[in-house]
Amino acid sequence: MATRILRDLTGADEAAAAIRVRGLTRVFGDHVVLDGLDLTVAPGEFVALLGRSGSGKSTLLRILGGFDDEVSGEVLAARRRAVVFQEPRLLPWTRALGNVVLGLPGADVDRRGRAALAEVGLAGRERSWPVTLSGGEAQRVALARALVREPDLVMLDEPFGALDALTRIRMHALLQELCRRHRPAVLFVTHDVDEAILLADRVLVLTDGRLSLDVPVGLPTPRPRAHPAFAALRARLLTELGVRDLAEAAT
Amino acid sequence: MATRILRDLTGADEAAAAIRVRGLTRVFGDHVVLDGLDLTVAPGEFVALLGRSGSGKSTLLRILGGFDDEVSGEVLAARRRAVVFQEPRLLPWTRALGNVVLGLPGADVDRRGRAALAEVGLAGRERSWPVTLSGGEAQRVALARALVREPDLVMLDEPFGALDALTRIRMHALLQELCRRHRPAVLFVTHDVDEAILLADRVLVLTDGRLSLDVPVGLPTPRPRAHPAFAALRARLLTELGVRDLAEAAT
Amino acid sequence: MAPLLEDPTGKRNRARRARAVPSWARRLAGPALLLLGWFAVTGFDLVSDRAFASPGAVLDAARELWGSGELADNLGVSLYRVGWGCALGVAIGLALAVIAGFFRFGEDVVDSAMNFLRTIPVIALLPLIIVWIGIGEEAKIFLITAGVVFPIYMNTFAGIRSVDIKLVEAGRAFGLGRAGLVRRVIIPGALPGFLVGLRWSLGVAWLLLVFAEQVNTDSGIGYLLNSAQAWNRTDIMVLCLVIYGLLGLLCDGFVRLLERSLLSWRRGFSGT
Amino acid sequence: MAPLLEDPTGKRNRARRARAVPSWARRLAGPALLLLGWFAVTGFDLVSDRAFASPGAVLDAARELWGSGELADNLGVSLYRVGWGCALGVAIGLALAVIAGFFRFGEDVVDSAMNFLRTIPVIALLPLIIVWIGIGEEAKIFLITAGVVFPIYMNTFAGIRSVDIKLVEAGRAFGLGRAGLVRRVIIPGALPGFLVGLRWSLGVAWLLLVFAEQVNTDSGIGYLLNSAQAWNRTDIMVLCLVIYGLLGLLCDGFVRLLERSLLSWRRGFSGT
Amino acid sequence: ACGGGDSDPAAPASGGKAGTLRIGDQSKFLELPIALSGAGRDTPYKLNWNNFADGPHMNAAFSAGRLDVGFMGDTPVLFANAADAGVVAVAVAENRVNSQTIFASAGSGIHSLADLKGKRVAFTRGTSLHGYLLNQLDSVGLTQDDVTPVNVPAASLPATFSSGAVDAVVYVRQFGAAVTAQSAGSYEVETKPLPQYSVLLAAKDALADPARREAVRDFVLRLSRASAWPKQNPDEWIQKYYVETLKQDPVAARKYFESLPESRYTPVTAAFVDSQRTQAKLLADVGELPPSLNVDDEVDKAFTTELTAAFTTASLPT
Ligand SMILES: Nc1ncnc2c1ncn2[C@@H]1O[C@H](COP(=O)(O)OP(=O)(O)OP(=O)(O)O)[C@@H](O)[C@H]1O
Ligand SMILES: Nc1ncnc2c1ncn2[C@@H]1O[C@H](COP(=O)(O)OP(=O)(O)OP(=O)(O)O)[C@@H](O)[C@H]1O
Ligand SMILES: [Mg+2]
Ligand SMILES: [Mg+2]
Repeated sequence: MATRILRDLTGADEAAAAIRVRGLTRVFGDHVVLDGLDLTVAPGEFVALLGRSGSGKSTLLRILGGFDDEVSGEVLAARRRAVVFQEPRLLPWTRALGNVVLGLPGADVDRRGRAALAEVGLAGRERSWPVTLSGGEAQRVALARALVREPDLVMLDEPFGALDALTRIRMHALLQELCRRHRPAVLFVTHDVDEAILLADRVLVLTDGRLSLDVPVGLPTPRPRAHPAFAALRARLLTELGVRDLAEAAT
Repeated sequence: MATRILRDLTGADEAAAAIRVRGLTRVFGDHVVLDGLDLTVAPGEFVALLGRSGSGKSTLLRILGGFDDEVSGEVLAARRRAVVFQEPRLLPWTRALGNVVLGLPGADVDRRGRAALAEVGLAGRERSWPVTLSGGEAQRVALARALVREPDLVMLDEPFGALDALTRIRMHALLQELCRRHRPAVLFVTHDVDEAILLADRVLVLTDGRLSLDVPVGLPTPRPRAHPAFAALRARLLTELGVRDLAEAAT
Repeated sequence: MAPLLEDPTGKRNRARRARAVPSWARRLAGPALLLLGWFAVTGFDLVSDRAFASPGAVLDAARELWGSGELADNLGVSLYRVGWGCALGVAIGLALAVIAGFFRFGEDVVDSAMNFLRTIPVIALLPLIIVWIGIGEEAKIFLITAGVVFPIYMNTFAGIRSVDIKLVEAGRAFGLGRAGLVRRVIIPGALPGFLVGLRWSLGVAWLLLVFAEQVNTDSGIGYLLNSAQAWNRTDIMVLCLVIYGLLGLLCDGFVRLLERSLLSWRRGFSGT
Repeated sequence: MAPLLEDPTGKRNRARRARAVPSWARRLAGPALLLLGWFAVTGFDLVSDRAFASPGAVLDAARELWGSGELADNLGVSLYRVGWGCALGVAIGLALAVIAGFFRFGEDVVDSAMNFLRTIPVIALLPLIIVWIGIGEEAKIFLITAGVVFPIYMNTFAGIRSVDIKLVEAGRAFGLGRAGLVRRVIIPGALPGFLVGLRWSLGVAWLLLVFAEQVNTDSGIGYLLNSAQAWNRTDIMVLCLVIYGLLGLLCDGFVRLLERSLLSWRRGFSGT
Repeated sequence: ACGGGDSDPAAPASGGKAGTLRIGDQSKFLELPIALSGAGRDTPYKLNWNNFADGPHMNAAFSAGRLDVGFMGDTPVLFANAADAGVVAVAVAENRVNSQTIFASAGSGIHSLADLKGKRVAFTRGTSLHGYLLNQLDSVGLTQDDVTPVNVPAASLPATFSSGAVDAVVYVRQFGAAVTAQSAGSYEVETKPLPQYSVLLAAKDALADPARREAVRDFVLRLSRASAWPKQNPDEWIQKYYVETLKQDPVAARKYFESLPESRYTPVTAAFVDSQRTQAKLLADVGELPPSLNVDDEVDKAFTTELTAAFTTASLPT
């Protein structure tokens, strides 16, 4: 991973980046959610974002997506970007396939949409209305909607929260496959520390409106959970997240 | 836990129960989601329900909650029951506190509502509109709404899916505390196998419309994750859920 | 410690079974009740035949007018006017609603102007309409169009404003342009509102005939009603009212059909 | 490999700054445009002064009638009638909508009856109203009430039908009874629809004055409009139209205020 | 002094209260002279004025038993009779100058009534304008079928005329300026003066009740006295009626008023019944009235006799 080199560069000159944020502040009423946050994500880099519930992860993604403009600070993000929101946000009046190919130009859109649905395990559900999908199915349609595109930056807000263990493993593989193919930068919000370590090049922790931790993962892929560096990183992240009783949470 | 004894009884005569389901079948179009399912939950019993995405867990809970009547089979559930849906389902036109105390009778409703919000870590957010809550905050309001009641049966559909590790641990404690106090029967849907083992007296796995696995946990509380029986049960459950590569998923 | 059990699916199951009567038949209950009231009011002489004709008299009038072909002719003529008026009015109202709903500047200009114009009695503008449009079919169609535009506009605009901003964001997030956003998100989201407007305006169109058909015509259901009133032929008058009511039911049925196909994605509250 | 960057917050930030003019001022754009059109039409003699008065003539008429106190009197009288008519109509329409929206049997009976009655021209029933209610204030208020009931009913009913079934389920799941469900879920959920109906019916109420004030009155804004037509005073007539328009704007402003306080929980699409 | 017709809670649903006379009026045409002349002072019953926009609306109120007496033009009276509104004519005032007239457009080539043949003529069906047109056509041997009738609501007649859609328009003479001003070169066609009447109607059930019958009789006498007042006090009348009530221009109003001869209420005359018969036939021929309409039903002979005697006693012209 070229993470470290890239980060060194960005400090000095205008190196290529998919996200570049300086001093980003967002206030709701008198509640300062983001407080002068700095963040640079290099093209092709996979960054996981951890943080307590209500710490401002979704707020950051909304700003980067262009859905919140009452901010101060400097914000730059790749023009071609896709977002998977925390809720599936499927258009209820459009069937599953229509939701996947929403806004896609081109001729073989239908075929690509079907393929994406099949990849998330929903072949045959193309014509289902969103209301008839289960929680995890809706989440997977939303995922397919992001994966069928080829953006420079993908932002995912807890995209696997409603998935069972097996489906989750499959989705991990899918996401990694996508990254291998198109090399987009990825900003990945999750609550699962293991998942963050498994997938990301770099893990961030958002606390009190700033990134309180920003560590490269630096493990070989595939990453065995049993690897001592894995356990050490997990412990460090959990501590940062406030989970002190490691015996309880970290096996 | 008196689980085993109660289950023996229910086979024979009309022992006390919080849920009693016989031959429950639910069909959507030509998709048989529940296929002659049998389930008995004793009063005060804590049952975790696992299952693949789309296996019918939410469907079962909807039926038990009384929101789906196009079923065949015999269904009985405690009259006094509360449900935490998979989505928070907060009334958008009612502030957080109003949502928590929704439908509660009595004089000190306000105080109890505030206390419940404080317990889920949302003291001071009583007057927030649901749209201004983060994903995890909304989920916690929904949880508080269930915990503030004293039903005979609580059904929770992935209630902690959007919570970070620390908040999740706190909510576990909260739920266990509630169970100690009022001893409701609990039917708990989750995708986190560890969570199921940690909390439940009995774990069910729903596959192809039936309970393919129904095991008592039988571990002492508190339950150390390092306990060999814990790991064994986890492995068994993961296998049942189709995760074969244990090395990858189960540490 | 033993909780009270119940069958959670039971109550509603029973209710559903009791509702074996098809929906269209159940919907006749309302009109049937009205008919009963009408029989009672005229039968028990609560009102003189001069003021309100009895069902029998109205049936005779219907037979008379149907036999002579007048009724069918008048209905046909009116249908033509209503058809054109509605088609134009719906198109204009929808376009204005999209402009006002989608663009902020559109709202500034269009919405306040529409709210200003909305309360102006269009019939008071009849002299102006005649000066500009004349006294031909166009004037009648214009009058209906003008009446139809407003309910369509108001309801569709409110519908657009009620589209969940989260879905609009989702649309934007996946690269929908303005046109795409309107077509894929705004219009479908405003559809329930639009359909209320449509239902309302189909009714208004027939009502406006009463005024439109005062101008230079000797046919149409509105004309028939006006002449019957002048003559005090309460039988024909009440016949017209009944026809109006039935047209209302028909339009309602039409919009219900539309709803069933266009809003099939929706899971709204449908009563207990 | 270097992706093109942009400031995602930029575009809209700029748009927001450009919109520094307060909303009520921007909303004057529409009426201002209409005024301009009026000046043009009468100024360039596109229509004779006899058919449509010029702004100057109307201002004179306004001064004349305001000076004699007639305008204020007429407005006061009409306001009284509209006030009562709306209050009653809104209450009845709302009650009917809740009955039809909440109970299946209510829908069967009420909704079809309302759809039947809705298209019946209420003015054609004037003779009946006179027989039953007389020619006093009650008759005028009744006429307005009858006109207000329907838009309130239609929009509220549709609003109830659009309440997300998931929220109704949530209400039930937490022990809301029927009354609680209506009060806490159904009514708030139907509120956006109700407000559209309210906006519409406030307009309709003023329109109906034109008919209500044909019988036994020598005051009211509808009476003034009718008489101005009879007297061939186009300046007074156009003055009435302008007053109607302004009343429309006022009612709209009132409903906007209501919306702002009652729908503050809502995040709807609000234009680009 | 008026409005709130039935707001008196003691009034029964129909039949009225013995102590109150419920009068239907249009633009205060009865109320003003009675009030201004003082003829309404010291009545042994209360006067309850009810203002209506037009004859048909007053008809509806008569049908419903909400009025005792009321005033309208002679054409609506026929419609009231056809509608069986339960009224009879008790007094009439002959207007020797017709209140309607006919205008022709510049290029229409209409110079006399006979030239109307084959032309497009705008009027409002079922109103006095219609009756007037039929009478005028009849006077030169034409019927409605000889012209192309264009039916338009009264308020839209000037606009219809100026839009060029018609060659001629029948309109209220008083407001003729509205027509000629909008259409350059238009002019008034020379018409035949016709007998025309303002009619005071009384509800049959009011006459059937002795107390109210007495009140009606008394009221007609007062009305007859009051109807002479405008011509005797032109300045005050023009100001109060034309300027303040009808919002007309004082100069034009004076010119119009001065063109009118005096018109006084008398008991129903034979000439009135004759003119009604003629008009009824004309309207029935074009399908506006049922052919079976009997104009004699319009009059209560006994009351007319009674009233004539009272007029003689009061030395009022009959
Ligand atoms: N529109 C708003 N008005 C007021 N407060 C808001 C608004 N939107 C978000 N907040 C608050 O900002 C904080 C951050 O919210 P955000 O959604 O970014 O949290 P999050 O990190 O995504 O949390 P979670 O993991 O629970 O989804 C929360 O406390 C939330 O209540
Ligand atoms: N109204 C419906 N019409 C058709 N199919 C439906 C409907 N509701 C649910 N289903 C289907 O039934 C199956 C079970 O759905 P359910 O929501 O119970 O799954 P689940 O076990 O809760 O899954 P998840 O873990 O993803 O929430 C799914 O395949 C779903 O698509
Ligand atoms: Mg979030
Ligand atoms: Mg589910």
